[in-house]
Amino acid sequence: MKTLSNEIIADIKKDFVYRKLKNNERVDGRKFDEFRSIEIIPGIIPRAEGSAMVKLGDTEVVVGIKMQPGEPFPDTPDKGVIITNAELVPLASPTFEPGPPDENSIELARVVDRGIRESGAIDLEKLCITEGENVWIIFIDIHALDDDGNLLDASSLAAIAALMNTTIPSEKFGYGDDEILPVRNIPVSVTSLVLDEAILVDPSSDEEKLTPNRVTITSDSDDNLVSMQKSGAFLLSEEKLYELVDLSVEKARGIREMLRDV
Amino acid sequence: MKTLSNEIIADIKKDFVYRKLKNNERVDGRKFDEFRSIEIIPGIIPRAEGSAMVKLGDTEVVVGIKMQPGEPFPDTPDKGVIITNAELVPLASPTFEPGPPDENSIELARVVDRGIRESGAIDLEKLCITEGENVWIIFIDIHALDDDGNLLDASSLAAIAALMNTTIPSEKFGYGDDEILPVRNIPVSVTSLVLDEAILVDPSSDEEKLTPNRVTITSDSDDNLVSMQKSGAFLLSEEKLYELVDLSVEKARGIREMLRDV
Amino acid sequence: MKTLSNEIIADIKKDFVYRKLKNNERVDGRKFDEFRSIEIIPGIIPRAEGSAMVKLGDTEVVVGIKMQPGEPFPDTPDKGVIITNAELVPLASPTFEPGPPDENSIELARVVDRGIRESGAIDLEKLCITEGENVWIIFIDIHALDDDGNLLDASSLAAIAALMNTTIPSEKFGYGDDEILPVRNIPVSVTSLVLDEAILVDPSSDEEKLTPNRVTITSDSDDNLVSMQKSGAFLLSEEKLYELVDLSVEKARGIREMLRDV
Amino acid sequence: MEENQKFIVNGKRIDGRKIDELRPIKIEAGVLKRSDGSCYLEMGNNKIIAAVYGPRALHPRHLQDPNKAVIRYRYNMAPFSVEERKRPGPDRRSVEISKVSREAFEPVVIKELFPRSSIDIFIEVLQADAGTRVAGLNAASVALADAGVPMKGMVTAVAVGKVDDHIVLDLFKDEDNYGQADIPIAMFIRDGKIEGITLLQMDGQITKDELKEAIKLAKKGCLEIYRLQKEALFKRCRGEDFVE
Amino acid sequence: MEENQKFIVNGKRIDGRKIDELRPIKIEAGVLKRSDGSCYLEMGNNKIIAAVYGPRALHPRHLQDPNKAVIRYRYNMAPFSVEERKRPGPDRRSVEISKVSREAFEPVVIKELFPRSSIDIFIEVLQADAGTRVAGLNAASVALADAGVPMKGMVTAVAVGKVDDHIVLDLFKDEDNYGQADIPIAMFIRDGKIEGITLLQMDGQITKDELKEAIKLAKKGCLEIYRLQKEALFKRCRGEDFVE
Amino acid sequence: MEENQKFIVNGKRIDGRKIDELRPIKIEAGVLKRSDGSCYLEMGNNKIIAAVYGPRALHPRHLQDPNKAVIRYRYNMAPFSVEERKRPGPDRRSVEISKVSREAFEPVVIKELFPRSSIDIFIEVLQADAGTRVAGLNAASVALADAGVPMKGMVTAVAVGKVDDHIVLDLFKDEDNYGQADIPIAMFIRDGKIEGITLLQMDGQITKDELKEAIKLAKKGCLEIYRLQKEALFKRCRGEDFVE
Repeated sequence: MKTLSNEIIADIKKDFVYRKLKNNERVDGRKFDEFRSIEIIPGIIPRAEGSAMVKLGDTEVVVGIKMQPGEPFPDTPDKGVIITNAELVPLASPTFEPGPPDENSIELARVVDRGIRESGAIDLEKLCITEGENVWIIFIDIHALDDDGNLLDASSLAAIAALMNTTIPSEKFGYGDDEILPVRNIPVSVTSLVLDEAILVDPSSDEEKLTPNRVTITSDSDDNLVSMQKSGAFLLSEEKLYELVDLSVEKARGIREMLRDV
Repeated sequence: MKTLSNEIIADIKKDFVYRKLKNNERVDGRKFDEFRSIEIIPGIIPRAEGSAMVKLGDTEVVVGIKMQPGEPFPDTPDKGVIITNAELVPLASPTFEPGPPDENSIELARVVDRGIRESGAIDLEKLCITEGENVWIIFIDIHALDDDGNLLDASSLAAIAALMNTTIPSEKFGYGDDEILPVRNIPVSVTSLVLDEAILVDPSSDEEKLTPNRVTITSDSDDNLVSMQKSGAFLLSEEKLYELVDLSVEKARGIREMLRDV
Repeated sequence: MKTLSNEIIADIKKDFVYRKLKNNERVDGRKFDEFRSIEIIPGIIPRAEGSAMVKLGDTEVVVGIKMQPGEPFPDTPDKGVIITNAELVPLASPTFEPGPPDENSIELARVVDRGIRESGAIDLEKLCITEGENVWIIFIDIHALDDDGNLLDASSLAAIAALMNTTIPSEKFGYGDDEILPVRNIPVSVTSLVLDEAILVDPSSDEEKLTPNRVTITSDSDDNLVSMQKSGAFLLSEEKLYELVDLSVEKARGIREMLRDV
Repeated sequence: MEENQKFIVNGKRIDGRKIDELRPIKIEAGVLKRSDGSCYLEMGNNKIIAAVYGPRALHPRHLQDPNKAVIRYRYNMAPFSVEERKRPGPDRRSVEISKVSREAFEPVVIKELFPRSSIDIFIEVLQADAGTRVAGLNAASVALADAGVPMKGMVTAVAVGKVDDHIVLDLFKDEDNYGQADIPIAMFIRDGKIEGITLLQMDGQITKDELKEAIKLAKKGCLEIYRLQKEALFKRCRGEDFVE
Repeated sequence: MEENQKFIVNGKRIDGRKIDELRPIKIEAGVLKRSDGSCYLEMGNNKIIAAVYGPRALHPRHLQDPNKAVIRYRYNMAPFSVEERKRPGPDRRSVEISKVSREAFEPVVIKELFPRSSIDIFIEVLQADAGTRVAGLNAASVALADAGVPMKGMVTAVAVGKVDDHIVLDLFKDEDNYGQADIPIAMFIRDGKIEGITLLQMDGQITKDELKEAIKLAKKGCLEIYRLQKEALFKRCRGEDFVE
Repeated sequence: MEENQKFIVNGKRIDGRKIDELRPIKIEAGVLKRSDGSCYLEMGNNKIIAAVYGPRALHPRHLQDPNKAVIRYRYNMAPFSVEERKRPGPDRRSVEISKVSREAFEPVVIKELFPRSSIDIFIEVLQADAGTRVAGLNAASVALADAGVPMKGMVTAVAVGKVDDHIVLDLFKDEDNYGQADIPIAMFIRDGKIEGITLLQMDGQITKDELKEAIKLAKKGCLEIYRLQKEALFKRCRGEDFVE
């Protein structure tokens, strides 16, 4: 039975993490504005239309892209459809439960989706097959494998990496030759924990145990903000927000370079 | 914490209501066969195809009508379709729970539906667009806002008022000009609580707390009975039934006049 | 209140059944390799396309067959579709709960389905109406009425008996004259309880209470094995498996004769 | 079946019955082994099985009533019981039927004897031919008696309706589908005497006078069915075997 | 509405408003009888009802927090509130909105006073016209005050956005659908002073400078709405009747 | 792939393997941080991750067994793991696989040491290529050992089947789809010795003699896989890093 002792250990650890922060140290030695090591492995699921695994420290996420023809939405008859879904399967964390997506996985999927959608990364008009009848549907499925914190950035990174790696399976459905899915913008999300006066970029699960308060800011290749999400029960000051914006845009630039180099 | 005291207050109130009734008085001063004040506000949701709010004393219900083309049922290929749905959202009463419709909201929706359907209020054959392929589907959505008793009559009243106020959105779907939805009969339901020997028309929530036993009788513009529903765990005598029929038909006439004057 | 005493009685009974077995006796006097009396009543639901009731001792199952045109699977555009579903309705046993199928009813339906499918009992290519567009869908609905043990064999028996009794309702759907559904093979499943060293064919519910460990082997008209399923938490030796195979094939032959004579 | 076809010609209905005649009824008690009480019932082409479990301890506890038994009623149609295959599981119609059927038994079963327990009534419609809810009630009544559940009397039910402007007893499918009104009624009968209405629904178009006529017919029908229910229970007591 | 239509001509928006002008707002507190607090709110063509139940005992027990009240927030759209009928029940969008809205009230409600209890906030959107989540927050705030739930201040919310390269206040439907960015913001206001941002979302494309401009506009808008919230509560205290 | 294509030509299979040859297998233990034990496994083009949590306290309490641990097994396919996108969540197939897989471990795990607790085994199929359930069992076995869950031995599994009238080892996708029989088998292996069959399913058409041949092949295959499982665990003990 590991549970009782686990709880005590968890409390001690939480305390330890907190006291370190008060001394301006992160428990894993990082600077407050430092990401963990990032590894991007594209094409990890060769049989999907596109895929990528991202490791953010010990956090691991796989995103697979499937594409199939289907009906457009009635109000956008000439545009393809993106459907983003996240499964926080219980394999990835002791706190995840089997069952339909809860509010956390829904929020995660929707924030990832907005980054991709609003940056115009995918030109949805290019995904129209027959206007009003048949368009390409892109399924972006986020599959968490190991949640050591900041699943959101790992997921949005894996999503855009997977899209950059996607082939439209035209042949399979009789629409001519397969083509590379064109990606015209690279949105990158940066999530920071907000704890008292501190801002902790790319929080680890140890840090997330201290507080659920965080802000995600996604910016695009031109440093535009394309999506923001305050999450958690706290008051955010205007100054802190602008600080987060500057930090997020700058961090995103670096990550975007990594993506381009993959 | 309001709950404990609330329970005691509830018990005292129940007792009070009951003792009053034994003295042939209703707690709000009404006669046994008297409805509360009725207010019908048509067109409250201008963007719906039809709508009405009904206030029955403090009970408030909104019904919205949406129409869209769809497939007919295989056994009635030349007829439109009516789908009636009730959401007893937890906003409306401390006893309503979020979640899929329970047996009470299903019963409510089905009794309202039967009144409209069996009275022939809507000529379903007029709602056929292409036989066997395409007909108008009328969604009657009942949305309870405040349940101070007798949601059923408030709902059926709001439903027929909303239908009398409905425009077929032909233009939006490319079927020519918009038209008024013809309503050729006005069904009115009358619900009475049956408590010992007493019959209480249009029960308030205070009265409903005494017993769930009630009978709903819906009659049409020609005083025909078009729907009846005994609800609750009690034995109903034949004599009581006929008494209820007479009462319900008479009360319905008055309410029907109100509807015509709206 | 029957429950407490029931539990004690159940324990005593279980003990009794077990001690009998140790003496090489089954509680109902059967030999270890003996089925209970089998009664097959075809056509019990005349309005279904096919049907049969099977009584295996006190176990009772009804299977009804419905057929309707529908879309083929994309990877088998020229083949009909079989959908097998089991409802272990709470009427049939004090241990069944209302609600969506649990793992036991899913396993039951899938094992029955595999027997029929793998034996080639139904020539799915004959059920093609228009390739890629329209094929016959056969719904095999297993409805348990009384679970006195070995629902699986009763269900698979009722399923094949119902199919042997099925008429394709072509006329109803405008595809010419009704025809008999051709059945070209008769799969028969034989389920045995494995308890210590003993093999108990066709276990009763009293016997099933001793252990969930069982093996189902389905063989076809040519004595081929077409489906096997080990179910329960136990180690099966190779020798025991071959013993079960021989026994199952032999028992199946006898039951197949009964089916042919119905 | 055409909508404007005549349903009643020379006082006879399409299926040959008179206006006040029941369809053939077959009732057998005690047909299932696992349940505490059961009944198989045919009413025309309806084929119904009812089973009763209980009184038995009710779990989880928060569902219990400390003062009396909780009655639960589940009306269910087999997927193959109707013309077009029905998806398994409860739909809105069966939820409503289960509710009013449960309520029909509430005032009849002596629940006070069994606090904290449940009495579970399960109805399976194997083949449907109009009037399944009343057939279910009749079967449930016999199954409850077979289970030894103490009741103040029997619940007996029948549908009456209006076709071709006539009030008729016990509608069959075509009359139900194309008729002018359908009125399922359940009566509480004690010692052969009707004591009150315990279930009443109606849809269609009738006048008050027609309703009176309908209820008169229903009472006649219920008393006939009541005799058959008693007979089935009597047979069961005598230990006669269930013969298909 | 065409995508390349001009939204702003001569400093005026399609609906005649100036860039920094709110839609007409109507707020009424205490409109429902059964709930402990309630509010009806119109903001442009949005029609919203909010109700608050509690603090009340929370069941089942395992959901309780022994140290403070649990806030629950349910944002729901009526099926007829939108152009194409919405299927009843929560969808992914309303789950997310409910989450961030609940979080917006967490730091404002004094939960510590009510251990083991819940404060339930229900929002029903009767007609939707962009900005329903912020309209819901405004209504919820008034309903909480009407219910007497102790708060450190008010939550007041508005959406700002970008259309035709202009930052504008309080988008209506067409601006939301075809505009360049949408930023719902909720402020915590105490004694007429903005103390911080309690909800912030954004989608679209803006620069940091535009964000600053947007937040400036949002603050202006929130202070105006705050006045109307106070007014509605003041009327309610004076016992003025609810007039439709 | 055509149905009447030859699967075996000159003793070689389409993918170049011999009849009794396994696909390339890669096993790595301890690949995840959060779980108590884990394993990444490739078997042909199957890509599988297994994680084990526990023994840990089981909630809610009514699920506990006072005498031993409860094993729970969840086999799940990622939506992108198959040709046509799979809807997330359990379908009937994965429910059945989870059941028989759980049962395969029941007699092997020493559950009596951990009353009232659960041992949760999670399998995620990231890419599927026939034989996912046996690949999952192999990965689960390693993950259990990695978690330090006491077992009487290892569970090792392989599918055997019939194609072109030959009994072959370890079917890949085309052989599975168009072959004549598929037999997933799991063996309980202790100290390198096969002690019994712990999972057995079959569909297709085979004779008893073919079954014997199949089981012989399965034993051969399982012993090979067993060696690789041990090796992976050995590497893990030596503390070698996980190298992708």
